[in-house]
Amino acid sequence: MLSRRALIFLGERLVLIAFTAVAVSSIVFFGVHQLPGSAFLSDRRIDPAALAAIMHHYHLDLSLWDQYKLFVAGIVHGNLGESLVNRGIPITPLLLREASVSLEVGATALIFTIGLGMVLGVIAAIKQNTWVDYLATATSVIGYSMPNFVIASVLVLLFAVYLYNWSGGVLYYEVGWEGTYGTPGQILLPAFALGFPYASIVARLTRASMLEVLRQDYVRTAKAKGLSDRIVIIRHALRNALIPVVTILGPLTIGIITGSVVIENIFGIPGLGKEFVQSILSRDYNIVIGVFTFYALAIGLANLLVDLLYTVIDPRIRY
Amino acid sequence: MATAPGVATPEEYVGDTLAREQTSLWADAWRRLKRNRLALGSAVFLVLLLVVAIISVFWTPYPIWRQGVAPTYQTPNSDFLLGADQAGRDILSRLMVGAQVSLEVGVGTQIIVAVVGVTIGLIAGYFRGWLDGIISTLINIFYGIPDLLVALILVLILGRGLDKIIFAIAVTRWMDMARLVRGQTFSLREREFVEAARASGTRPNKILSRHILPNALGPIIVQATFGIPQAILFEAFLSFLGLGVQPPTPSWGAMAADGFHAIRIAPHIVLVPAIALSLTLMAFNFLGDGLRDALDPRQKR
Amino acid sequence: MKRVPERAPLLRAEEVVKHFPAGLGASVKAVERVNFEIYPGETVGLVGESGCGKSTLGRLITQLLPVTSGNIFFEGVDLTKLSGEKLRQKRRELQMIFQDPYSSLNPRMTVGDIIAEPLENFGLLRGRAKDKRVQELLRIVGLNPYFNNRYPHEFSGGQRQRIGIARAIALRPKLIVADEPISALDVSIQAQIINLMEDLQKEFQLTYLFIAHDLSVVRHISDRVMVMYLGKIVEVADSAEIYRNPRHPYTKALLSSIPIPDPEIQSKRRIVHLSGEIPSPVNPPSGCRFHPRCPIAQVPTPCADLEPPLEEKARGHRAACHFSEKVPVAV
Amino acid sequence: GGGSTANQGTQLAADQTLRFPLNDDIGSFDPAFINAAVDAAFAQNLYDGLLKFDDNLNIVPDIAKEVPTTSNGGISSDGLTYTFKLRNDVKFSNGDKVTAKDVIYSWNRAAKAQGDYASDLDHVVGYKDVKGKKATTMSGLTSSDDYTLKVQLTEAAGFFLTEVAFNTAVTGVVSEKAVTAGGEDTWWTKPETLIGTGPYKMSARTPKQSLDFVPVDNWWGSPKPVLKKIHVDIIADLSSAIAKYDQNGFDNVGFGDMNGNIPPEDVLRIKAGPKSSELKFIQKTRTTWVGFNYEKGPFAGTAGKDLRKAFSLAIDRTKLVDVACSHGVTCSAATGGLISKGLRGYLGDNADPLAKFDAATAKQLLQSADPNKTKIKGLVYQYNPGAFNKAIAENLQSQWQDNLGVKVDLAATERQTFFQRRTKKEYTIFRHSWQADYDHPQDWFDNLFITDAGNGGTGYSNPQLDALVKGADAKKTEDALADYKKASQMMIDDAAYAPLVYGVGVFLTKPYVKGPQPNAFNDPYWNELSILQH
Amino acid sequence: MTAPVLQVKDLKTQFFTDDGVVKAVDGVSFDLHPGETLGIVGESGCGKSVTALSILRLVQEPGRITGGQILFKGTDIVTMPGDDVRDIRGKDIAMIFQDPLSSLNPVLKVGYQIEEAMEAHTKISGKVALSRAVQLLKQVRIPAAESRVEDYPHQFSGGMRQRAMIAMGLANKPSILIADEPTTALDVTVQAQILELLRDLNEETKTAIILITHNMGVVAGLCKRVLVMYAGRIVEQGPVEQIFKDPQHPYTWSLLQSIPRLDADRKDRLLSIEGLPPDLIKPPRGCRFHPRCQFRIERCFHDDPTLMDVGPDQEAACWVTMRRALARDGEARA
Ligand SMILES: Nc1ncnc2c1ncn2[C@@H]1O[C@H](COP(=O)(O)OP(=O)(O)OP(=O)(O)O)[C@@H](O)[C@H]1O
Ligand SMILES: Nc1ncnc2c1ncn2[C@@H]1O[C@H](COP(=O)(O)OP(=O)(O)OP(=O)(O)O)[C@@H](O)[C@H]1O
Ligand SMILES: [Mg+2]
Ligand SMILES: [Mg+2]
Repeated sequence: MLSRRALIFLGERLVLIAFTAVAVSSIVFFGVHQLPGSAFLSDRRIDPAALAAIMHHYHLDLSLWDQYKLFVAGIVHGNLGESLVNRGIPITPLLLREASVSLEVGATALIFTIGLGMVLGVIAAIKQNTWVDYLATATSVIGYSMPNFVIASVLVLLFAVYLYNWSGGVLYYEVGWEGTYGTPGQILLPAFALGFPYASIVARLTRASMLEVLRQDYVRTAKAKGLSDRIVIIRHALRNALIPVVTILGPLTIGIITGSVVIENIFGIPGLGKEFVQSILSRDYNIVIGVFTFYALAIGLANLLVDLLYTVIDPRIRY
Repeated sequence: MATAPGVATPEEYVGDTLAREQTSLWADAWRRLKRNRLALGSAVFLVLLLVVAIISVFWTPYPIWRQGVAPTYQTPNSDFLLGADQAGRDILSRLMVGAQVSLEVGVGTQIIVAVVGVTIGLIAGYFRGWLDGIISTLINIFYGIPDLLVALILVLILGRGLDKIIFAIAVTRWMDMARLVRGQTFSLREREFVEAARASGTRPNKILSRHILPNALGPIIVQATFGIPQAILFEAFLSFLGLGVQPPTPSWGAMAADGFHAIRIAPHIVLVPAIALSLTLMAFNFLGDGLRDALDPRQKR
Repeated sequence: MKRVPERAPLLRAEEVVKHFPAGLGASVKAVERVNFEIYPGETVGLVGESGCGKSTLGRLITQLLPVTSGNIFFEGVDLTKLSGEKLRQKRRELQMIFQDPYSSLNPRMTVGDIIAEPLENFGLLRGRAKDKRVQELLRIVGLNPYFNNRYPHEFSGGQRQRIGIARAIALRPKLIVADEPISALDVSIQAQIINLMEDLQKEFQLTYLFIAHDLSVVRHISDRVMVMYLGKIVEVADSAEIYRNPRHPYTKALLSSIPIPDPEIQSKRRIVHLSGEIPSPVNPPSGCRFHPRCPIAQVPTPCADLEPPLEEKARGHRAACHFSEKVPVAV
Repeated sequence: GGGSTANQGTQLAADQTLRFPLNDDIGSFDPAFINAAVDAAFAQNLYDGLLKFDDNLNIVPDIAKEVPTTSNGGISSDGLTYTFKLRNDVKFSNGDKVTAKDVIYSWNRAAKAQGDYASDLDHVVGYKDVKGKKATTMSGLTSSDDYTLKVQLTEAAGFFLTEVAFNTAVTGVVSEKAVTAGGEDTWWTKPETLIGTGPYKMSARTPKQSLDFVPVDNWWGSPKPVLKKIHVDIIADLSSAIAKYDQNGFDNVGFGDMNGNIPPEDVLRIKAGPKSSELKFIQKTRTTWVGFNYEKGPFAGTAGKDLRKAFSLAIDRTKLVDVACSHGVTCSAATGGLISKGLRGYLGDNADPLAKFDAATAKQLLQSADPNKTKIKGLVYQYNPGAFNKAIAENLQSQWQDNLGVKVDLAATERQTFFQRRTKKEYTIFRHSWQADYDHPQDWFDNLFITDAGNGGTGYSNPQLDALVKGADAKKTEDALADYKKASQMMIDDAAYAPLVYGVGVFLTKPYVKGPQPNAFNDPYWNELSILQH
Repeated sequence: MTAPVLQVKDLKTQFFTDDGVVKAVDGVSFDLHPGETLGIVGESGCGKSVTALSILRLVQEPGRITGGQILFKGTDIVTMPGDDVRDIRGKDIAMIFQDPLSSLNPVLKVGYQIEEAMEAHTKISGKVALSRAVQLLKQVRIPAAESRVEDYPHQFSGGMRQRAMIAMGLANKPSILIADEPTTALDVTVQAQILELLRDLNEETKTAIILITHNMGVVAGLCKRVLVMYAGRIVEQGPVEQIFKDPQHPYTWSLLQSIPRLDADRKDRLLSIEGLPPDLIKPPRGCRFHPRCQFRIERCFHDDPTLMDVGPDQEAACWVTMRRALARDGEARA
């Protein structure tokens, strides 16, 4: 099905994504080394010789430029080095696992975001200026006006505490994660907290885009053909309304990534977001750089996906 | 020939009958905005918030730093309208000063963003070519990284303080404005009135300042209005992660974060700043919506 | 009817080419090796189908776009060699009227400021003198002079077009390029603008390049008509002559397609059918660019591989066709 | 020790799994590198040394047959030679027998590795050469046979046995075979090569997510392990972990050095609720105080003494613990000197005059030392973030303003930066704290108070104190205590610090967990715990 | 004469905007007979499109039909239930619009959009629908129709898109085809082809056509009868020959005089209609054209004329009429 041209396009894009990931991680590499403090400081005695030995072990005694060369050499082999704080842990498998966890939650959030957002948006657009519209619009403004930590804490309060007390411990949301991937039930709440603000943004965008499309001439044409309203909306309006919505998938991914930093901490999810905060606070440079590399990859892939989706939705776009 | 009142007649000049009554576009926008109750209500709320923030510079019911003015975790009562926090400080006082912080962050960031974004956007959009190439690449790179996390690293590098937070947020938020202005400039540049100005020998700086900027101002204002809640949200996020302004200066995010663990025994400590934050963000968003509808009559219904 | 004066041309275009990049190394060949002159005081009409390069040519002449190659001499000075301040100074003599009366006026400026801008750019008048001049210009184009502090959106399309004209004549230019100045206007308003332009021409000895896709309007206002097809000028002639005696099959087809508001005539007319659609300017056909649609073309030779030169077929009548004598006469 | 509540019955539960959370992964299980209490909490179940502390912090034999004393001939009369007799039934978890050679290997390896605690061995003859890379083995370590180990010291050290007993770092015995097989740096990360002599071994590890331990079959020591599995989840936010505990997802919160991290709000909540009996408060060996820059600034040297004192007297520690420690539950006012309550060297309750609250005197002292308040203008109290540190900082600020009329700004600087800057003595007034490694005053004085102590950060220097401590260090512990107390008194006289609080550890334990309570230093050994039916 | 297939009686359509009520169509009446070609001309904004949209009840918010009747084969579309209107749309009355690019859905294949028009009204298999679509495309003279059904609108040229729109309109063999400025966006050469196509289709299928345009020439070429609209009203109507030869309303007359003609000799000056088209929120009192009329008399200022017979089958709404006005001018000149 893929034409040669499409394959070339895909290849080029993948190379570009890899390049961006290296570029971003390079910037972060030099950035984090500017951070004051180091991973090896604590309120314990700091023997200069011992410190030097550790620094040497992690090549931190080399010039930044030499370290960078080592880093790039490692990264092309997919090796992101070793944790500075939790000694002996190779970073790549660690982050791969954590990325898969974040992806699990993030993807659930994304599905949820897009699903709920579109439904709300479409309903609001169709029922424009009715109470349904106002309700949906109000929900969405509230949604993106609430910081996700607020949403998350309220959810925890409701489902882990009040529900537990109310049902006498029968029904409740189990805080903390079982194993690597959690149970579907455990994913749902964080995914909701993560996705809700963005679902609101999607809803608002869908509504606007839907209203715009409903004004278009071809919708009028479809009506003039005698098609029913349902078919006009589903077949003619929705798909066109989707085009601008797809655009924000890129920013959405970034939003969900940053959101996960808070959400994963609150819900105790062993993903990249939690890792990011911990590692940056403990100056675990290698992990910080690694996390950013993963993020750059994720964002690049999301943008690629958006572009591919475009071609599916909009036949005018060809690469 | 008698002319009936209210009836148009041809006169000496074709231009005697105007197509519309005299209004400047701004007055027109204001008229539309006034009809939007939600936006107007939000504007009133924000003005009140500003007043509260200004008052808080000079007076608060209790000093924001003083602990033990009330029992710890005091729930709201007549002496402490919004209760007291985990250190027995008056939440209302802290909330007032928090408004100040939020507004400073929101507006301060947007001022930097506007100056930087507009300049860059105008340059890229008007001169195009390699300059635009570089700027666009830069914008795309910034779009490819998680902004908040970069802001977080920046705050860590720069150290705490309101100014540094404002700077860090601005550094990661200028692209929206730059991209908007670039796009506006791009399309305005193609508009015939700009061509007409060029054709009549107008110099580039004047084209930018007289023709392009004033026409892009509407979207710029809207963008800035939407940028403010974003910046406030960023600050709340940083504060929540413990990287906000220095205590005891309260920011709403920090207040929520401090009280976070108390949510099960004294939810008001989290909920009060969270609600204040949400309301403010909501007001800015509603106002932004209103401004956009008012400044872009195409969306008018 | 005005005769073409035997004087030095005001403007001469020599081998003017404009290509726009179209990605992947391709380019839109919008204007391809075009030659023509415009003499002082005349009105030259430029017609052709949408996308044939009329506007591009107009913008090249006013130097709003740089040429890809070729020269444009204005009063003997090669505009394509000028840049910066020198070019800016030349703009005093070269003005433009635009198609869209809505987008050609800055909505954030008052009408007075819009008209005064060209004057300010060259530091010609200041203060009250400037205001007086602006009011005078408004009066000249038939608008109430006291509306100078109104905003464009308060005016109707026709009125706005008058404002555009006032701006164009503010500097007393020698040549005005009018790019479809009436096609966006209501039918009932079009005549107003045409009449105004004719009046102004007489009063200020203006020279017009009048771009339109409506041959009947062009014929009405122009002394000479140039017909463009896919980036090339295919025929140039006196406006009465071109109607009476078209020497290019494209011109002929164009003429026959224009509906005449008379049911009796219209029902008897025979339309010259052009097969197919206008080809893409990215890959124009070889030889004569018109040959794939031409009813009299001889393919492959000469039409498909030999580009016909634009040559004199009769006195003052040039056409680019291998078989111009075969083009049927009259409508 | 002994089980806390046995009303649930005394039958053992079928599922002998102990589950508790950590808020971050462990740093290392390599005794040569272990430097954190959390790591030690696990290592004590994985490794043994020659000696160990029992539940009441007494030094008892572990691999050694007995604790060496002068009377049993284990310690030479000059205090320079220690002889340890080893048990001959000790086995590694892979079944290999443990001999004196393994001990020597482990100690030498630790000295060579130069981890944070390597200096515990610095009195052993030859240590300096190993440290200076001139030798790879310490000449002071010898074995006459497989079960006798002789240690030569360079000078007498009364705290040496304490250091030996502190076996989770440095002196823990590791298997050379396993280290070689698993790699010097990585052997301990994999269950196959993490070989020790302790009752438990690691069965699974997912970095930064979970740790699992199972008992060693036919373990040589006693009591024999009952718990069949220890499962540890890493949950960054302890509040979430406590919620999970409430939902019976954990049996304990507090083990693994988490006892200082439990949010006071949760403590208050549980304390007021029906499960208050599940809360245990254990006095911990952590002291927090305000440090002053002794080298420059308004508090420097003898000239700054009054000012230092003023700042200390202006603190009402009852109020402090009220706000910062959930009404004094999670910490207590430090009124007996810097060496924490419960440790040797503690001066006794209310024995520290610096801990008095006396706003009037404080104001007076300030008035005489700095009448125009010019010296203390723009004072910034530095601390590293964290709920506890922040609460203390904000309270100090409030109190200094109210009681002293001095406006002190606060500056939180991230942990890593904070230590760096503090060590460079960049701060004027700052948070300082110390958690004892082992129960000996030497740990405090040598690390913190003598001139140029590695972790002082203040620049405090008192030659008399230095001399006194040096002498005391060489003495036997019982004999040295008086000297250390005298040294403490010197610091009080110098008003070298403003004492704040002693840490209290908070443990949440389900009633069905049977076994001894944690002590000031350690969690109970896992092999002493069991799960009752519930 | 056969019974009219469509009768519009005193149609009023208004837009309730923030600025006021736009009386876009204000009392329009006309009949359409089977197979007839009716032209509606008038300048921009005079209510042509709204009239057309009203017939199919496609006027969008904030617009509403506020009065009158639209009788299709005797039943009133204005009061019909929504589902019945939907049955009529595209089946009995089809409509094509000005901009063929924006009127076709960019994300659906052209063929599919034509099939859809059929499937909305008849139950047919996809295969049959497809072959019908190909056939229709052939009927509107699209070359290689078999392969072009698979194309998307953007792959068509402007003229082909409009042909596709016409094919879609013809899909259910409607009795009326409303074409709202079908050629305005096209080049003259293409316009000529489309007009010819419409003429042929009218002869072949006997579909009645309402052609809306502002180009007098276009009407002249295609229509038998013409309505001239001004400011929401019909100001003149009659057979095409009659109106063009002998227009009675000054507006019609001026319009014809103000456009340059290819066939006539070049004049020095065109006749121009001064002033602006009126604002439909507050139209002038009296005759709506009087502010711009050069023949107005006192009565025009306050009396609103209705359509009156001014010739055989010709009606005009004017107190003066050109016959009298020109005579008067002749007198004055003499
Ligand atoms: N800035 C540009 N970049 C790329 N292509 C352009 C640009 N401007 C014009 N073109 C292309 O050049 C060709 C000629 O365009 P031009 O606008 O000159 O046509 P025109 O004859 O004025 O058409 P119209 O009657 O529609 O105004 C077209 O194919 C157009 O797409
Ligand atoms: N959605 C709308 N809201 C408000 N007014 C409208 C709307 N649609 C049309 N109108 C008004 O109705 C009047 C008639 O419009 P209509 O579209 O019928 O004109 P037209 O004769 O078709 O003009 P054109 O030649 O420009 O297509 C205009 O004055 C217009 O302003
Ligand atoms: Mg053009
Ligand atoms: Mg219309």
